[in-house]
Amino acid sequence: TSNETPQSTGAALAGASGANTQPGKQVTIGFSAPAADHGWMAAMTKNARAQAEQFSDVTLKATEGTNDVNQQIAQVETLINDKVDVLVVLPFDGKALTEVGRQAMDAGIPVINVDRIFDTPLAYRTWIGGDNYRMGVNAGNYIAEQMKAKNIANPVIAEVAGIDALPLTQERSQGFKDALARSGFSVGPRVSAQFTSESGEQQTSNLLQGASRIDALWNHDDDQGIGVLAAIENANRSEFIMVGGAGSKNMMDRIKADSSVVKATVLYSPSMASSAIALARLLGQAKGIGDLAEHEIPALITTYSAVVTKDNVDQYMDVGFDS
Amino acid sequence: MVAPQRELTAQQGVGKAPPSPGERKWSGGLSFDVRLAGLLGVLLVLCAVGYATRPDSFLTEANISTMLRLAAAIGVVSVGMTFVIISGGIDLSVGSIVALSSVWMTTVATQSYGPAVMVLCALLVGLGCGLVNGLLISYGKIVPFIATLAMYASARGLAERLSGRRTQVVTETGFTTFFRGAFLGVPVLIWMLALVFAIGWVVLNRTTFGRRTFAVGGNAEAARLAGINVKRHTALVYGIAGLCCGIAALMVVARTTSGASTNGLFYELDAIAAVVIGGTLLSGGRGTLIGTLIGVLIFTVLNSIFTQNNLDTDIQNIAKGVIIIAAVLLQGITARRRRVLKT
Amino acid sequence: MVAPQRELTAQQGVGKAPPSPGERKWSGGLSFDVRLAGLLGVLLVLCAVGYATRPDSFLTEANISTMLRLAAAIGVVSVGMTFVIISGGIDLSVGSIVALSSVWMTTVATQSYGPAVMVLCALLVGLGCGLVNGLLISYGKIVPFIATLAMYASARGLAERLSGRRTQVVTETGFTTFFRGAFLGVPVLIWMLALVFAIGWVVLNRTTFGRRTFAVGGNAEAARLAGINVKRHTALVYGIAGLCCGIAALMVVARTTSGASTNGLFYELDAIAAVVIGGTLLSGGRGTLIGTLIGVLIFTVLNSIFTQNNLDTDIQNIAKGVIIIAAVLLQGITARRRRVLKT
Amino acid sequence: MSEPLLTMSGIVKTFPGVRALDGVDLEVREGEVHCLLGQNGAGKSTLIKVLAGAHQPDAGTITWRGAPAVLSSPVAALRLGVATMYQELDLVPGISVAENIFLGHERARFGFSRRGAMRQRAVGLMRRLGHPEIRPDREVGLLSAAGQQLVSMARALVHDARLIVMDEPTAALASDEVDNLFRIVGELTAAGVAVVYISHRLEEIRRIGSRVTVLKDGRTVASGLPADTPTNELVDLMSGRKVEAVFPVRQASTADERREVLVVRGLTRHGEFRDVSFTVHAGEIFGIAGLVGSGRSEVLETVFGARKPDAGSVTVDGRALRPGSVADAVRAGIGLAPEERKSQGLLLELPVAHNVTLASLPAYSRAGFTDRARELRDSRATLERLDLRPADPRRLVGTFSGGNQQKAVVARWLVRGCRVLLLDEPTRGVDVGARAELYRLIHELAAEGVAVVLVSSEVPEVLGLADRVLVLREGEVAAQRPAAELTEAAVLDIVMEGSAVSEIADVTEEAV
Ligand SMILES: Nc1ncnc2c1ncn2[C@@H]1O[C@H](COP(=O)(O)OP(=O)(O)OP(=O)(O)O)[C@@H](O)[C@H]1O
Ligand SMILES: Nc1ncnc2c1ncn2[C@@H]1O[C@H](COP(=O)(O)OP(=O)(O)OP(=O)(O)O)[C@@H](O)[C@H]1O
Ligand SMILES: [Mg+2]
Ligand SMILES: [Mg+2]
Repeated sequence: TSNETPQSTGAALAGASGANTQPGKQVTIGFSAPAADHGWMAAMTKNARAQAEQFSDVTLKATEGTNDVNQQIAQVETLINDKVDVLVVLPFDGKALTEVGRQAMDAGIPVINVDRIFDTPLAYRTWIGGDNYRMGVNAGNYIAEQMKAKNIANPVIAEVAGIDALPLTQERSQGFKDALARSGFSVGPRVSAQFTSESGEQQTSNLLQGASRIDALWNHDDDQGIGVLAAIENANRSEFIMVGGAGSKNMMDRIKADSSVVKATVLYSPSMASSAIALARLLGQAKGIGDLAEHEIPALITTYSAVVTKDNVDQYMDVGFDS
Repeated sequence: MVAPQRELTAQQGVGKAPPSPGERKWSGGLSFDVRLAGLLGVLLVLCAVGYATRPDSFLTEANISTMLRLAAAIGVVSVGMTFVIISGGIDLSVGSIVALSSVWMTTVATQSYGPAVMVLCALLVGLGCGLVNGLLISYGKIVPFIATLAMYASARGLAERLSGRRTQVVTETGFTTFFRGAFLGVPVLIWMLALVFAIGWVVLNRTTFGRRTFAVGGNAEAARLAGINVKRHTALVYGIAGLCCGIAALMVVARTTSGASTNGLFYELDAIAAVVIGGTLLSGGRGTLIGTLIGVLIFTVLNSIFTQNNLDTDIQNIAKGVIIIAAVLLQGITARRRRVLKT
Repeated sequence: MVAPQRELTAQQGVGKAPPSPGERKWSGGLSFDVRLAGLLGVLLVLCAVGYATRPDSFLTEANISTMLRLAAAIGVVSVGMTFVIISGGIDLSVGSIVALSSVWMTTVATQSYGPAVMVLCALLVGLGCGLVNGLLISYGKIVPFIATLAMYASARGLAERLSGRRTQVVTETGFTTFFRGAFLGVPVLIWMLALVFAIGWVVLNRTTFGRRTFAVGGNAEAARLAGINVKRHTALVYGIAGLCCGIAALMVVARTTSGASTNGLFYELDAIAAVVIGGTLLSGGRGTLIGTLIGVLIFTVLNSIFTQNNLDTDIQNIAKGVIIIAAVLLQGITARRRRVLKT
Repeated sequence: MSEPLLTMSGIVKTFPGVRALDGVDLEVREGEVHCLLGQNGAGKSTLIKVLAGAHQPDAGTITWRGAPAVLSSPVAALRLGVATMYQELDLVPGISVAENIFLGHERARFGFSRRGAMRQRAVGLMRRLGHPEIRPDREVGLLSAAGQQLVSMARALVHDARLIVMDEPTAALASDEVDNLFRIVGELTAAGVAVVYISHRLEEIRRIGSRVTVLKDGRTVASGLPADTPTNELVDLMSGRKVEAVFPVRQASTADERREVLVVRGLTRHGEFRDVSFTVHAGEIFGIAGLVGSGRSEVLETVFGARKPDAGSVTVDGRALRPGSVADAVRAGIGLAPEERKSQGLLLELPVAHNVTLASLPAYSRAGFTDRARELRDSRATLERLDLRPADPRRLVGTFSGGNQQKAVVARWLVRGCRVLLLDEPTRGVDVGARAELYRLIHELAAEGVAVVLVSSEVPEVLGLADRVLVLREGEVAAQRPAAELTEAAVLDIVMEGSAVSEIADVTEEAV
């Protein structure tokens, strides 16, 4: 699908192409996601709503975001009770919501599983999401390249992770570690923040105090990145390069301006929520994706974690989200 | 000479003459109290609003069952919390204990022994953590807030360590089949909730143990001089709270078919809020389990209304605050009106 | 006669005999108290541990300045919280008020008026929210826990609505330059922290308002009978707490160069923990600001040690719990030892 | 006679379910000590709270110096010139003596406390009250009951009031302190200040009273009586029944009086009492007398295991108790009715029935379940026996009048049935009629073979009830004799010997 986006909404939207542009049968889509407690997650919810607005034939039922799996299960159950046509579920914890996903599928409601994957394909019709491991790998590879280019033999590479208790953080960190290891490097000081700018500032301040010299720093999330950058400025440090994560508009602007330590960010775009709604509409109307030869919508769609640098930033500006 | 009776209910009288709430008689038993009636009124109003906005789906059997199953875990935790608060304490660690129990019972090793051991494991872990809280508070003489704050951090840390921060799926189908099943058409979880409440009510209102809990919370020194072993009693009360967390962990695991260190987030706040809305004094010595149950249901119904009416999260938060205040004020007004009518 | 002194410190005596005269010492004013000394001891031990593990970086000027700047916001919030808790209340909404103030002061509209208006805006929003809390509690007669819980939900909801959940970056460089700058070599944030503490101390210990706060918390009925306007006083105390949140919002915005609805998460818990560790009674009527300051520093130093030694989050959590318990027990032991030496 | 200073007429005040005042009239003149008499629960404290502006009356008029007055708040009353010492001390424990005295009308400049000025004034007041050893910076929560009573007094004096109300000020005081209080009252009345004085001790009323008003069930039954009205007549007015003898004649005990039940040997707690030894036999009433602060309560609490002794032993029926263990003491059959009814005795938020059975829960339960019917029945019977009003066991104890609360504390130990019963000031604040009933009950218990230890600040009470008396002075046993060999004057001599000034408030700081 192409990315023709009306910028006014501030959201990255998916267009419909070919016969799919025609309004079809009315589709009610149920949407459930974790609490929109940081920019990326907020952008997911916002994108989903904005995308639904685009279609005259879609009614969106979005529930309150919650980080309590128990509560999210109840919300999905409520949507099932409501007999929505298609469910779009971004679970707080994929494994924990597997059963309710399966319940929906059993009740004949196709489920589009976004990002955090369910435990079994029986619980979803289609999964669309990013690849956290590869995100880490791409960040690691980029940093390794830069280090080699600068001829730094034993670089100190720092990491500011997201919420440590989430599987996605562990996957990102693992990918990062593995990619660095391939070049013979390892992760030095590491802290974990809470995806908020305040925690980013706090953890990074401490990290910088503990490490008098670093050569590179990967920050998992551009939301907390604002705080991470503030901490770096507070400490008057600039001897290293920083790579961001997820791809916020703010970070892309900085990469473009090239006036700070941020040199790149690894995408994990919330545009996947827009795509999920578009897919849900097609599922509800029993249509396929126009440009594909398949009659059916694929079962798994993985978005790609591109590395955005000064050279290609213009190309990605539209998927940058407001952090 | 009076220990200032600062708070009487969720509505209090700052600097008022010792308030004279309704008939100041004991209403721990079945007898219905004006305040509880007000609280029930709030719940009914909320249900009416739910029905008015979504007549097609709100009061359906399916939705009621969903709401009650959602209320089950936090409801059970709130039972334990009611005991703790009546005894004059507070427990910030309930959410973390739920997480730890859920993780421990779903480790591969535990699951290999079958469902009975899983259940036992959750209960023992919960009870154990609760007793550690209790011992630190009673024999270690650490104020409840601090002791349970420490448990709040440690238990969740331990849960993360045990699970390696992975979500552990239940592979033991016997467990899931039973706890996700139904009995006489009513889901097992709802039976459990009802049972825990019933047992809690009997223990609190009909046994020596319950009577002593009120005494310890009302005036620990008087209780001690009346020959009650206040320390042991305090330790046991926290043990009960821990046990309730273990039961709640069973419920969470049954619902999510998995154990994770992120389970039970914010349970402490939700449970304390339900207990306090239900009319139990944070300063101890006074409270009812029926109030707590209604408090839990009020929050559950509120959530369901929000979900069903598709409200934005930010609006929901604002509305939640306003509704809490309105509910408490409403209770106060009905209580006052009733009092006037009576005299 | 006088309300039973059930809790004395973070260490309490459940069902202990009323302490004999020698043990009943407590000092509110400047005079140095055994307990505070114990607390200071804990802080020093932590610093020693930090130095032992990271001799190169821990006690450097840069790290101390970093720690103090990190302590600034939560420290200022804790000053307000100390007033509230001494007056016999509790404030769960501080974190949300910080979030709302930080968002409001960084909206495009506000920033367009320049730094002075931004500062004024943060202070007014904080004060306003605090006064709303205070009015609900004193005149609405809603218990503090519930009233501030409602504000906790509403203020954060409003912050989300105002900001559209975006992190609003400060474009007004005058603001950032000033608040991120230094004066006489000491960062402005640290000056602010010191100033707020100093003013708080004077107000609490040297003015009629401060001394009445102890009276309201120690025995509200006695205060009323003595002719104190307990309701107005209570409302003002929450206003102070709100104002402190506004000041903290300034600090957070200065540090992160942005306002966001996610600011101030968990401040309520951190602030209450610092106040209680610092020896202020949750039941009101007793407490010191110096204890609170040490409490805040203990948590800050603990965090710094953890990050500088690159500990895993799960280990950090476990250790945090254990250290809290150890610290409180240690205080208790030193206090007891000192007492024995004295008699 | 001059125009009355204060006239209250037709005052009505209702609480939910209780008509506490039902048309009370009171007239007070300048410079007189006007005594209020009435049974427990008659409405005395409620009336003075109306006078202090703490309660708003439902009906009635108040006239102050001939002009109608509205006492809408405590401040209004203070402004008018009415200062009040409440029955339940209304002090703030966490702040200093000086701050308590000036609470609500602090000396300040631009909001900053003038601590020096307040401290100075407080020193002057405490000196005037005869207790310069109570320092103004001392925290009030650390003072003894008597010390706190003095602070309350100072607080009433600081206002330069025209009328000072004292609600049972002597309940927590021993005889020497009572003398001190009366000296102050004398000074006040000489200066034209009127005093409204409430007490259940009729002999005090004879000593200082000018006129007497008697309340019964919320109504004035007699007013303006002379203070020397015969006791019978007053008691008659108060209770509507005759109380023949205050101390009943002992019945011959059926128990073996020679059997030693409680043996205390060399009991010591540093700083409180030293080397206290005594023996109590079955069926014996053993009295302990002494000044406030002589350590009587501490001895009882230590015997009961509520405090851990530094040395010495306690034996019950030949079995040594584990030191510092209440559980062991209770198991051995000891019961303690503590001194402070509110902080040590009662659960104010619970019904009387629950309070009464608190110490005997195991006896009222089967397999852990409480037998509520029997509990209610037994406690109602006990309430009626002690004339506790209203005799409704389901009412919350916190809503009862002071004296009735005291009866509830004692009732707890009556239903329990002990081998050894320790009573610490059991009659504090209890009216004359109920007092006689309590004495009869104590005798009955003794007759059943219970060993009773009685602490009381009223020497006649100890002498009238006890078989043997131990006198404590500054924590040491000063004498131990059969009661028959002692008189009130003899006891006071022993008590006062060597201690010209009693140390009420503060032993650690400079005593004068
Ligand atoms: N706050 C209250 N709520 C309900 N009832 C009350 C309250 N205060 C007093 N009463 C009732 O009013 C009546 C009068 O009580 P009051 O305290 O005036 O008696 P009193 O004459 O002072 O007795 P005592 O000699 O025992 O102190 C009692 O029956 C008491 O139970
Ligand atoms: N709150 C207190 N602060 C300081 N010293 C105290 C306090 N209470 C009691 N004491 C001291 O402890 C000892 C015993 O006091 P206590 O008043 O308990 O004796 P008592 O004979 O039982 O008198 P009462 O009849 O008033 O109970 C005395 O030396 C007294 O000065
Ligand atoms: Mg009275
Ligand atoms: Mg005594």
